[in-house]
Amino acid sequence: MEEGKVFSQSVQQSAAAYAIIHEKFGAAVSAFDANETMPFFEVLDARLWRDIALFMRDHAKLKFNYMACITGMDYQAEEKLGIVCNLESLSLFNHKLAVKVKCDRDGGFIPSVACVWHTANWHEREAYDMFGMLFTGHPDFRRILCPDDWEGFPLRKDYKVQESYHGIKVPY
Amino acid sequence: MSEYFGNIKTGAVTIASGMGITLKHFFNAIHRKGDAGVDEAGYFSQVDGLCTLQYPREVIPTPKNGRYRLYNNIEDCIGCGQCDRACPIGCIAIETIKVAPDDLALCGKTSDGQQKKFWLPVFDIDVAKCMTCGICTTVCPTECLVHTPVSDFSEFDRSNFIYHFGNLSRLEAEAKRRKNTELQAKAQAEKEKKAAEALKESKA
Amino acid sequence: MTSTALSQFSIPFLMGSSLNVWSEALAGFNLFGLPLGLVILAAIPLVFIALYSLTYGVYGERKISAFMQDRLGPMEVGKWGILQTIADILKLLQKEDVVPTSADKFLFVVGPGILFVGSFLAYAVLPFSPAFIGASLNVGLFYAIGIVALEVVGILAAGWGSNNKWSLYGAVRSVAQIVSYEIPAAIALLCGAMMAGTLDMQKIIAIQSGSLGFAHFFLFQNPIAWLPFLIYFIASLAEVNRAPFDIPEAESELVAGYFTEYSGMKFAVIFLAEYGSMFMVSAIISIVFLGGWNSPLPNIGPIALNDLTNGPVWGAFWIIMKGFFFIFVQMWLRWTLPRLRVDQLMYLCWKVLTPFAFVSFVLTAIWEVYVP
Amino acid sequence: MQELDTAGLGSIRVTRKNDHTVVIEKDLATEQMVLAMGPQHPSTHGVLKLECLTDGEVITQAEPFLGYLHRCFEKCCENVDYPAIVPYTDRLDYLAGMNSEFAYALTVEKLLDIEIPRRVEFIRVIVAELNRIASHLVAIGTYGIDLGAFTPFLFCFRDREIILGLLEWASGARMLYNYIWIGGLAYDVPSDFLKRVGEFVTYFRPKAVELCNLLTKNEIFVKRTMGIGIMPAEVAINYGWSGPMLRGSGVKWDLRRNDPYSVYPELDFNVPVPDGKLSVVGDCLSRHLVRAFEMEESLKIIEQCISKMPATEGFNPRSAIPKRIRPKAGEVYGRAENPRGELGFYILSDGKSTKPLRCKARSSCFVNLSAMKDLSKGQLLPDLVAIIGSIDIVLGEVDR
Repeated sequence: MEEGKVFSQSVQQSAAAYAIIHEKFGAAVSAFDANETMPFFEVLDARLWRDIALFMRDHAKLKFNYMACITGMDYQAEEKLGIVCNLESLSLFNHKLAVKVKCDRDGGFIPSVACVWHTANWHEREAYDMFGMLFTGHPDFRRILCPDDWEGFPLRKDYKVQESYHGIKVPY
Repeated sequence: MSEYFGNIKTGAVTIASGMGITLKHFFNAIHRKGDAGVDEAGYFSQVDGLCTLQYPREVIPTPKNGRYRLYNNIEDCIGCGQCDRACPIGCIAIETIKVAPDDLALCGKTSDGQQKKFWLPVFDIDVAKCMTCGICTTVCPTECLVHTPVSDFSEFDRSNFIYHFGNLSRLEAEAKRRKNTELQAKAQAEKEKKAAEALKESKA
Repeated sequence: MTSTALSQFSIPFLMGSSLNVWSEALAGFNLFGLPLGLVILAAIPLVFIALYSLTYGVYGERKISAFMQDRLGPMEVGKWGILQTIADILKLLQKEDVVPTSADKFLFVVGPGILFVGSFLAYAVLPFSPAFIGASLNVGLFYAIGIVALEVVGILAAGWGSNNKWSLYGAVRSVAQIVSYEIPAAIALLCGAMMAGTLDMQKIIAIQSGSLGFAHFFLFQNPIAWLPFLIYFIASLAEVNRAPFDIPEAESELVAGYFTEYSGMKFAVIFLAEYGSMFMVSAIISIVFLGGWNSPLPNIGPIALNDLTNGPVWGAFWIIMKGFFFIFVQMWLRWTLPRLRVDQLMYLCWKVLTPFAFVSFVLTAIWEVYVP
Repeated sequence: MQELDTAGLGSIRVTRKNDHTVVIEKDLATEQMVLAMGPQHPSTHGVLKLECLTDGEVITQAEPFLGYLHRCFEKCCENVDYPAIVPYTDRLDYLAGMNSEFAYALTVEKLLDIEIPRRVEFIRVIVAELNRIASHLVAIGTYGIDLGAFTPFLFCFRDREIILGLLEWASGARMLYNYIWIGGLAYDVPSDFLKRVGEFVTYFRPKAVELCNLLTKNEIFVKRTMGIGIMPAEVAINYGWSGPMLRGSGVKWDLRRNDPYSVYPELDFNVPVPDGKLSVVGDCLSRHLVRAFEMEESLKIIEQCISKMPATEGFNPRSAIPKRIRPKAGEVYGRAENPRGELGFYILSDGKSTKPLRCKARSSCFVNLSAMKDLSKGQLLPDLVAIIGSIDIVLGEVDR
């Protein structure tokens, strides 16, 4: 927390939580970005994401037991796909934190946290459905919103709509 | 054992109270609630009773600012295209022809005195796609595009959903376009002549 | 209707009020030696059955449910939507009669038939008035209880025949429900039969007639009689799949239960069989416990209300009015209560109704034997 | 002991005892029927397909299939600029249009950090709470129909019609309003709108009590819902449940109270949580009770807002709305308490364009429904209908 700018109370709580994580995982975790609207940090080594998640949920002073949502992201500039997870500790410490995990664009892997938070089950399926990043160790990994034999991943920036689906003209 | 009889007792009591309510409504069915709209003062002083409105004969009250059928008062429309750009769905199609300088008077002014600079041969709104969000009516500078509280505008044929507000027939539009192209050609010729003279002077 | 039936029972009741004079004159009316009057007299209840159960039962249910829910109900066809049911029947008539390809054709067609016949067979034994009874069996009540079970065969045939998972659920549920609710129903009616001492419907009603009107009805004769009355009413609801027990055709779970695949006239047949059996069950309860065609009005000194309002045509009026009252209560229950689950239904039958039915049976027996 | 051959239909064991009694043990393998409670079914509250493996009436597994109402909300948001997304957020949870707009407007206002006039805040709370009551009325009404009680549904929709009339009078549309804009409102409320809302509150209180007597207290309704679909508190949190579902499981968590936004901190209302007296904590009945009591709380909130409403002189609902909404580069996750739970928006903006780079809607029904697979194990078919009714899903928000 370089500048002396005074941050709101919630950001300070998130910073405290980040400190505990940083102290345990050190290099695998990027610097804490203390912006007002959504304080977050990035997991640099994606393979450790599941351990970090378990640590965040079970640590006595963290207790992030509520995952609000996982948002799939397409970072076209860096040629990467990624997810943004909003985590929160309900009715215990009341602090919030966001975590970003990135993987490369084609055939990228992110370890699934469906075993840590049940919410992640469907959110990860939706992220795969829309962006195409694979989640290893997901209990029931298939598309959730689009039909199973849909070509391409709709929310990618370079997505071209397929001409027809089972003979039905798709472009509107 | 007491739980067994307690079960039967609460069952009987609650069923009886439920039946009491429905019977009260049954005997209250001789009154019909009036068809006042919510915006009228006496709405809540109406008698409680059957509240069905028989739709085709009794009209369903809609407030004056209801956002339903779109209407464009084309005389006031200056053809700026703001509504077309603002519409999230893009269901408005406008074609404008620039008014030639000499028949500005013919084109006329809008109701608040603004001089209109475009003819509007085509102003189509595809009401089937429109989601009545009302954004076009808020961005319209002359407020000629408004929502009217007419909520029932169903059609038998899909093509009737495209409302044509353009006020030029095809022939007039052709005439105007030809005139514009001639004007442009003349202006073009003059510009070349002037450029050629300028060139000659610079050479001489 | 046999002329012996008329002579055997109507003579003592033909005396008295103008209505009786009118019906007696009609009875005596002969055309070229053909007893036309008797035919007309017999036609009245039959026309009533067709008119009621085919049209105005359905219209009544839609209007009553509308008034209970602050709605108008059908208003478009006819003055207050009176012709609505006729319009429905015409619509159903001209609908294509779809038989699903994978359905078992014979069962699919036979199901509604058995269902319709099963519910209308019991009308044969219902005494509509002292002068008119289809077949005056001396085991009328026993026949009525037995014939209701025929509906189960119809529902099972319809459910299994349409080869649809939802109908299978509906049919299997309805078998369990109707068969198990026969027992408390039969025992409750047995209490009534015990009070009357006979199973013949005409005699049961004749015993309940008297100048004090409603005081003679079995419901008021015996202090415990309200218990079998209540048990039979609840059990009869379950037998005709009505109100809290409409589990076989639970709209919200099984789409439409055993008649999911039916459309057109077959659907109309099933639908009207339900209304037919609704009236039949209400008629039985009013016969056994509320003195069928006897008028409830007592004779108060000089004003002989009871005698004034008794007689063959009055009798038909009274039994139909009592039937309509119970049909109103059935409809009233339907539009108030949610639906029971299948296991709760079984709990209610075996753990609540049947024990209470046995208790009431014993108490009625004690009452009949020891109290003169 | 002798094993009879049954050609793969299970085993029949015949044992002969010495006193010639014969014991036959049969456990025939009954096949499990796959029942598609398909997208077209009276009690799935929309186009949800539940593929149930049923063993007789008992359901061994019910797998939800989604996507029948997927309208690519997030792809549309990337091609339309900020104010034009507001009408799309109505169509997420079409039974609570105002609340969805409120959540979206809050999120973008966090990015813009502009100051909203107090009167706008109070009007927003009033219309949002009115919409909450309307949404709960639909939830309670359809829950009654799922269990077979038709009349409460009609009473609920008669009262909801009045609320729709009020919102139509304020915004111009009955269900999809486009009324709460980013930074203000589309129009000010008509002159005696507040008086009429006050009259509605006094009109609706006895009606809610009557509805409670007719449905909630009915013994058959209680028997059908008590002790069914029980979800303990920690598992509910782990599933990410929010709103009446989470409170039904005994967790006192309401975003209006725990993560306050707009003027909610100034209003006092309590958060109803079941205490196990009327119902088992975490079952279908307690979720229903939370919704019924929440309507009463919303009425209290509306009354307080009417009394605290600043005057209207010189008030322009669009005063705080910037000309071109072009938020600074950054990302935000804002959320609000919708009738069905937490509706959150994650918005990423690159600071240059007027269109969001990414706009994700975290829908409450999508998350509440994800617990369906485990909640329905071993339940009866009618109970499955009761559980779906208590989760109160709107497929517009599930599929987005």
